[in-house]
Amino acid sequence: DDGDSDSEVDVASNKDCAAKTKEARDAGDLTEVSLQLQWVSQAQFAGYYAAVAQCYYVDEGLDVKIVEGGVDIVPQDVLASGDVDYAISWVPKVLGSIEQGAQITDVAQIFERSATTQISFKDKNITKPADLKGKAVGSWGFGNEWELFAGMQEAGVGVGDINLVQQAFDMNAFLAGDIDAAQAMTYNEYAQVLETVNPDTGKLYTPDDLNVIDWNEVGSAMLQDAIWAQTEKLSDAAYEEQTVKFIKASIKGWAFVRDNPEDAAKIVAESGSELGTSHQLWMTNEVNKLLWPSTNGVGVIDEAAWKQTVDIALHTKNETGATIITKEPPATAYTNEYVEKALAELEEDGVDTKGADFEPITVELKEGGK
Amino acid sequence: MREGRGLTLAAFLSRFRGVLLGVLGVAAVVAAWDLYKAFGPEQGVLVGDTRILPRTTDLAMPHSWEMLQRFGEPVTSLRGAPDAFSAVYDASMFSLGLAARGWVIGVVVGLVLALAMSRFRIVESALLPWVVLSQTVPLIAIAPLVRRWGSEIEIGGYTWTSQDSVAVIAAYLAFFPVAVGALRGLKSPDQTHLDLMHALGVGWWRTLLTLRLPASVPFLLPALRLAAASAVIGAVVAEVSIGLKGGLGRMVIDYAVAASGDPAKPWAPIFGAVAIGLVAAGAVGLLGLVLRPFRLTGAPR
Amino acid sequence: MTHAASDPTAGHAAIQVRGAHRVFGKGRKRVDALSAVDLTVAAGEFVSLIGPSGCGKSTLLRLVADLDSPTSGEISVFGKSARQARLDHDYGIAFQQSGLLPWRTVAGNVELPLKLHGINSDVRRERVEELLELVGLTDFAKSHPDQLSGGMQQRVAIARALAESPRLLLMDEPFGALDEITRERMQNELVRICAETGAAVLFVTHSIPEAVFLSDRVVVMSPRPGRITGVVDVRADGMVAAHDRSAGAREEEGFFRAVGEVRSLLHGTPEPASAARGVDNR
Amino acid sequence: MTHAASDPTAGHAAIQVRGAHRVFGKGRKRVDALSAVDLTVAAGEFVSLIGPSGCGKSTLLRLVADLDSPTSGEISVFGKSARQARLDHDYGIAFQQSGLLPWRTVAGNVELPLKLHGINSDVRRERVEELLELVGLTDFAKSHPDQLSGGMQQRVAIARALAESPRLLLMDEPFGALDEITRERMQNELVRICAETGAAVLFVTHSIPEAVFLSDRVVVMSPRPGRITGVVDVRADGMVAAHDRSAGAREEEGFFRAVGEVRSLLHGTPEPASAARGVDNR
Amino acid sequence: MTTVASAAPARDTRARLPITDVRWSTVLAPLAVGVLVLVAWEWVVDAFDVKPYVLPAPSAIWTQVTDHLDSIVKGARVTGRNALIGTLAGAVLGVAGAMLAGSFRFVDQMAAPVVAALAVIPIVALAPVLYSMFGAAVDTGRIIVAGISVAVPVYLNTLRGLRQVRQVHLDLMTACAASRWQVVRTVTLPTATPYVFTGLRVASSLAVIAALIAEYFGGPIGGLGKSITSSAASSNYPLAWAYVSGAIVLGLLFYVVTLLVELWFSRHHRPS
Ligand SMILES: Nc1ncnc2c1ncn2[C@@H]1O[C@H](COP(=O)(O)OP(=O)(O)OP(=O)(O)O)[C@@H](O)[C@H]1O
Ligand SMILES: Nc1ncnc2c1ncn2[C@@H]1O[C@H](COP(=O)(O)OP(=O)(O)OP(=O)(O)O)[C@@H](O)[C@H]1O
Ligand SMILES: Cc1ncc(C[n+]2csc(CCO)c2C)c(N)n1
Ligand SMILES: [Mg+2]
Ligand SMILES: [Mg+2]
Repeated sequence: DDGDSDSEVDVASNKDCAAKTKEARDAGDLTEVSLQLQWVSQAQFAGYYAAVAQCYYVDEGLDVKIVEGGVDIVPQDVLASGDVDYAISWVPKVLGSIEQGAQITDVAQIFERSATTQISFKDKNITKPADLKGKAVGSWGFGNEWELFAGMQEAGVGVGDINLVQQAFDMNAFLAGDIDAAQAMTYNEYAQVLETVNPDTGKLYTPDDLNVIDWNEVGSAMLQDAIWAQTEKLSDAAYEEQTVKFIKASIKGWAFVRDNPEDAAKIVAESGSELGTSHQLWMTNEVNKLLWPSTNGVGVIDEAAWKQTVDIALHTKNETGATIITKEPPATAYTNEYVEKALAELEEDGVDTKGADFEPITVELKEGGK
Repeated sequence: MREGRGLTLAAFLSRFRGVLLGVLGVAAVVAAWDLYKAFGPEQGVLVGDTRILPRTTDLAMPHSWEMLQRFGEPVTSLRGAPDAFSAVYDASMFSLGLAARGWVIGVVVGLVLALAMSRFRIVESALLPWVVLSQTVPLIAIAPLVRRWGSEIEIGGYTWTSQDSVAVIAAYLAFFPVAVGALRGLKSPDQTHLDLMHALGVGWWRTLLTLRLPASVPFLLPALRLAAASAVIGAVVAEVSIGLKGGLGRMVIDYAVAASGDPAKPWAPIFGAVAIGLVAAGAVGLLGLVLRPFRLTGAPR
Repeated sequence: MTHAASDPTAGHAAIQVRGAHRVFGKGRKRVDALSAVDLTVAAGEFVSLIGPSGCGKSTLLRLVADLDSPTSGEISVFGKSARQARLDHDYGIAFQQSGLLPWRTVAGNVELPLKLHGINSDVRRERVEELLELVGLTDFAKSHPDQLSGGMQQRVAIARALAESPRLLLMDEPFGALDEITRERMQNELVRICAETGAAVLFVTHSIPEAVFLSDRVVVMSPRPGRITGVVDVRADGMVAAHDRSAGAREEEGFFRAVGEVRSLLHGTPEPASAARGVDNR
Repeated sequence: MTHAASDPTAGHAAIQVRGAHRVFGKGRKRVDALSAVDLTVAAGEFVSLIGPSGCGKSTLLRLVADLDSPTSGEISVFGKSARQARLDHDYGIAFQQSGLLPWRTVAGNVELPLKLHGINSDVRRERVEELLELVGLTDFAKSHPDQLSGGMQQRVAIARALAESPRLLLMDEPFGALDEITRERMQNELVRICAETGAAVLFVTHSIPEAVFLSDRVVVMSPRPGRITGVVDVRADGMVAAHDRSAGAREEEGFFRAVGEVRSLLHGTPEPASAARGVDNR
Repeated sequence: MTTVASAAPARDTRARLPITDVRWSTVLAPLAVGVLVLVAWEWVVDAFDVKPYVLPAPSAIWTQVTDHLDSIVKGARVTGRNALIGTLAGAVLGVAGAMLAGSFRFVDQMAAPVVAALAVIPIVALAPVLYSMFGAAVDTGRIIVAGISVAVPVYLNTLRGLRQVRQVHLDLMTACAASRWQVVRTVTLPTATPYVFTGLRVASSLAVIAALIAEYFGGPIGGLGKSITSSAASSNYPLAWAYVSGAIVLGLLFYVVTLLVELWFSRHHRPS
């Protein structure tokens, strides 16, 4: 491990690919491409890691370097400033940046569904947004809070009506009862709770102990992980072509994750993720549920969903009374042009890009995610 | 000076009294921790609504031996995963390396500033307030900026890496005590000594080398030690901030995810940070041994 | 070790101060540290400056050493400007606080002037040996200053002042920090050393017996403005030239006569009214 | 302001030291700071201790003040143990560094002993006024020590030592840090104050003229081990009792005779060979 | 055991304020530098069309400051309250601990490694576990973090101050047969006070930073730290820097207030 967040994915599990990559690199056949993640390495980004490990990028002539994120890293700004070629970020977070002058475009909406939920213990009786009133409600901030606020606003609960608490990386505040309803990604924090021993029973918590408010069901879900590209460079044919190739290989990676969740989890772990094995697999499986089955093919931006996201971004107020954006985003904010090309090519190659008969696996979480 | 055998233990005790008491002090803290955990109320001690003593649940306060034990266990259940001790050790060394780079940069910058300020009064009045002000800027706010600006830099074949950013951020904390301490040190020589140099017709540079630098050592050493501790803190904060892989900062983020199921785990990087902080400060302390003659006061016997 | 013979500037007085004024501050804070001071020190002569605190003794000495410049008036050292004399290393200087560098050994302190002036190390070693012999500290060459007593430190400082065999020594209360018994011993030493080197000395002190015992002439000063109020020629009181005195000189009649003279010159100036109520004029 | 008349312990000597030993350290580091010291100071008597550095002057004074205890031997103050005398506030003490508390005003420093002993504030104020009058610092009551000259600081320290009208004053080189001219003035003051209060004084000094000028008797000590080598009765040399002297006493013949006697007692003890080469024995 | 004493009158040996003689240049020079830097900064951003996510222009930041002054002040109040309570608690703890360590050598030696460890713990590592221990929905964790960052320098400085007590003063107290408590009140504490303040001065702006960084890791919403991250997360860098300037001003405020308290205190004890 060279200890650098600009680290390359070092995949030992696939010897063939490692050799192939080296060969192609030495021959000078590859174009260097960098991808900025939104957070540190974990199965949330399994598709991209798999695409590297399975040589899908190399097959497209791309030498992809995955750059991890951090607490203070704003992927869309790293992209807008030209430090990387593509970035993964949530649409609501980027809409604000676009209004601030970042010229970037959503070229593939990888996650179709939102993974953000608000969870609470059964005894708190919080089953719908209206129940949050007067409660200690956790949120991470950093742009992760808008679905919560939108859901509450819909139900007539203002930000001032709750005791809003900044949530840490861990779920201890929730478990200790400091927070009544905590924000939880289905693929991460929800699992963290289920990996913890319930002191009352001596066994792990189960889904039966929890009430979950799912923003997809409430109707305030917003679009999450998408691949973003630099708007200006999209007028450059080479970059356009490269974008198609990048999307194509990425989706192929995600298809691999769908079909081989165990292997995918292992690939991510080998990329340096410190998460426990069962936790990693859980995350892989949950992330799969966000993509598959896909309505229009993975990556296609659904206009209704986009509109819902923009609407919420325009009208939801946070604790200071601000909204994400004050005016409609420019037309360049998203395009299906490249993803459709990529899907067509994948179709030709016989890759299933809809996963209509996708069935999630069952993952047993171990204590501490081990 | 012949001593009976019976005396050796007493002599040993008196010589290592400081060390023994130090160990005892740490033991007392550990004992207090476990005793409180054993007998303190589950929800801690509250005065009104304010909790003044912590909760004693396993989640809030793992047993001290669990934290220790945790070091012997593998980090993940992945085959070939290193035990937590070696993981923390590696991360600590990585962070220590970055802190050392930051320290060196900070020391150089601090010294240059101090030299300029001690040479020209106007530079001192113009810069010193800003040097003080610089330390009121929250580190986390500048970390992403440093990374962003750094990525614009490309000198020759060298491209800026995130490691460089971390080192620079560590230097941002480290330069301050050095600048202030060295300034005081450089201005510390007695008028008598300065008069002597003048009477000998010696210029500024020779005076600097013969008098001011040696005279600044007693001020510089504590400053360098403080800078070492600051550099470690800066490096860890910066790692958290920009998510740099390999060090303790990143380990804080990674292990936090396991905090609920494995409450002892997040303590590992804390111990690592304390250890390298002490190592860094101690290493600079060794420098003090080398420079011992310069710490003499010259007061007559 | 006397140099006058081979010196082109021989014949000049060691120090010549003419109409020197030195004013510090301005407006209400103006202090006339020195006013219309005239003073000549002949080559090889030992002259002491004495007077209450603040009368400008140090200021005068610093003007001669070119550590400060006069507001008006002229100062020449061996016929050159004070600045030129400083750059030519024409004088050696010793201060009240011995001013040794604590991190250098005794030898290192003594050789400092030589080293700074680029004398090569063999010559330096030899000279340092000679000097330490002179001040009786050969055995302490490798000690650090804080291992020495105050008196020994002062001897090191004197050795350092003598390092370049200057024909003029400037000393600002070099024994001020010593107890009286050590001090008397140091005075005896200084007489011996001056006799051996034949240097002229300008010596600042607060002590009447010290001034009288050491000097050919004692210059008495008074403050506000700092000026010379009188000069006592100790030789005229029947004592031998300063270089030739022995410890016993302190018991001679001429000594007591000169002490009395200096004391009355010092206290004779009518004191301000407040002094009677006990406000001393430091 | 003398108290002897109304005092039950009157008739006792102020200080009686019998066979006092004080040893510091052990093994190779053992120092015999005091060895077999006998000394009696009568009530109202002024006795000076003089001797080279390290001869045990301060140690002896500290034993009397009960700031330290003898290894063997007996010390009584006004017939009581030193400890009892301290607890009874039987003495006042003044140190070389005046030892004023810099954060208290002059008045605050002077009243400190009274305050510590719970004297009420009206009485305190009156007494402080009296004392400041005595030392001539009435106008400086509200000043802080760092605004005073060294001489004035020492006067404050003396006033503090006198605060409880002790019949015994212990003074450890109180004028050591002053220049000679200020020092002579302070000596004159001290003579006057002692005459007014009639207290006995044990006075440590390095200065021969000071000891002679101030004292009824001068006790000469020598080091390693610290012991008394002689006592000079100044009155026997033809001077009046210490309390009755004037500044002019310094010009009297008896003064010079006593100075000579003390000097020869001090230097007369054969010095170690090294001293001739200039190693002073501090 | 030397008789060599400086001829200077008994100087107040206590640590001095960092205010030497105030001249025009000491006020004007830093202001000139500040103005120069601001102007150059504005010019660079303008001339090279620097994007706000690289470097926002001072004018843009200023606009945000004026637009969001309410919210900045509100945030500063929250963060400042935590820092203030932490500072006070830390100072009391530091002084009390130092007095204990000053009176009993074994306490000092036992505490040494613990204090050294506390001095090098990064807040980022400590904050999360403190939230677990003391609760994440309250400010306690933040206050403790601020308290620790104050207590350590105050402890170390006070201890140093206590060691400056001069032997003469102790001798004087013995000679006056003063009680233990009288010694503490008349000599020990006054000697150490300026050192306490030196420690406080160093620590005061640290407390603000500590309280602010702790906000990154949880706790009630409303402080400056949280506002900085929210604005930065939505790429509103001028606003983020407006909050950062709020934090800087708050840190300076703490510094200046401790300085003034120190001045007042030394005045109170020593009218010049
Ligand atoms: N650098 C200076 N700035 C302002 N005033 C000064 C300076 N140096 C000396 N003075 C003033 O000049 C006067 C003479 O000072 P000087 O040091 O020559 O006296 P001195 O005779 O050496 O006294 P002492 O015996 O105390 O050393 C004093 O009033 C002093 O305050
Ligand atoms: N606390 C102590 N521990 C060890 N040795 C001591 C101590 N106090 C005094 N001594 C030693 O005892 C001897 C006498 O010391 P003392 O201070 O009484 O001398 P003094 O005559 O007062 O000297 P000075 O004139 O320098 O004040 C010295 O050799 C000194 O080193
Ligand atoms: C400061 C900070 N705290 C917590 C999270 C947690 N979090 C929220 S969403 C998500 C999945 C990745 O986007 C994760 C890990 C964060 N991102 N930033
Ligand atoms: Mg002078
Ligand atoms: Mg003594």
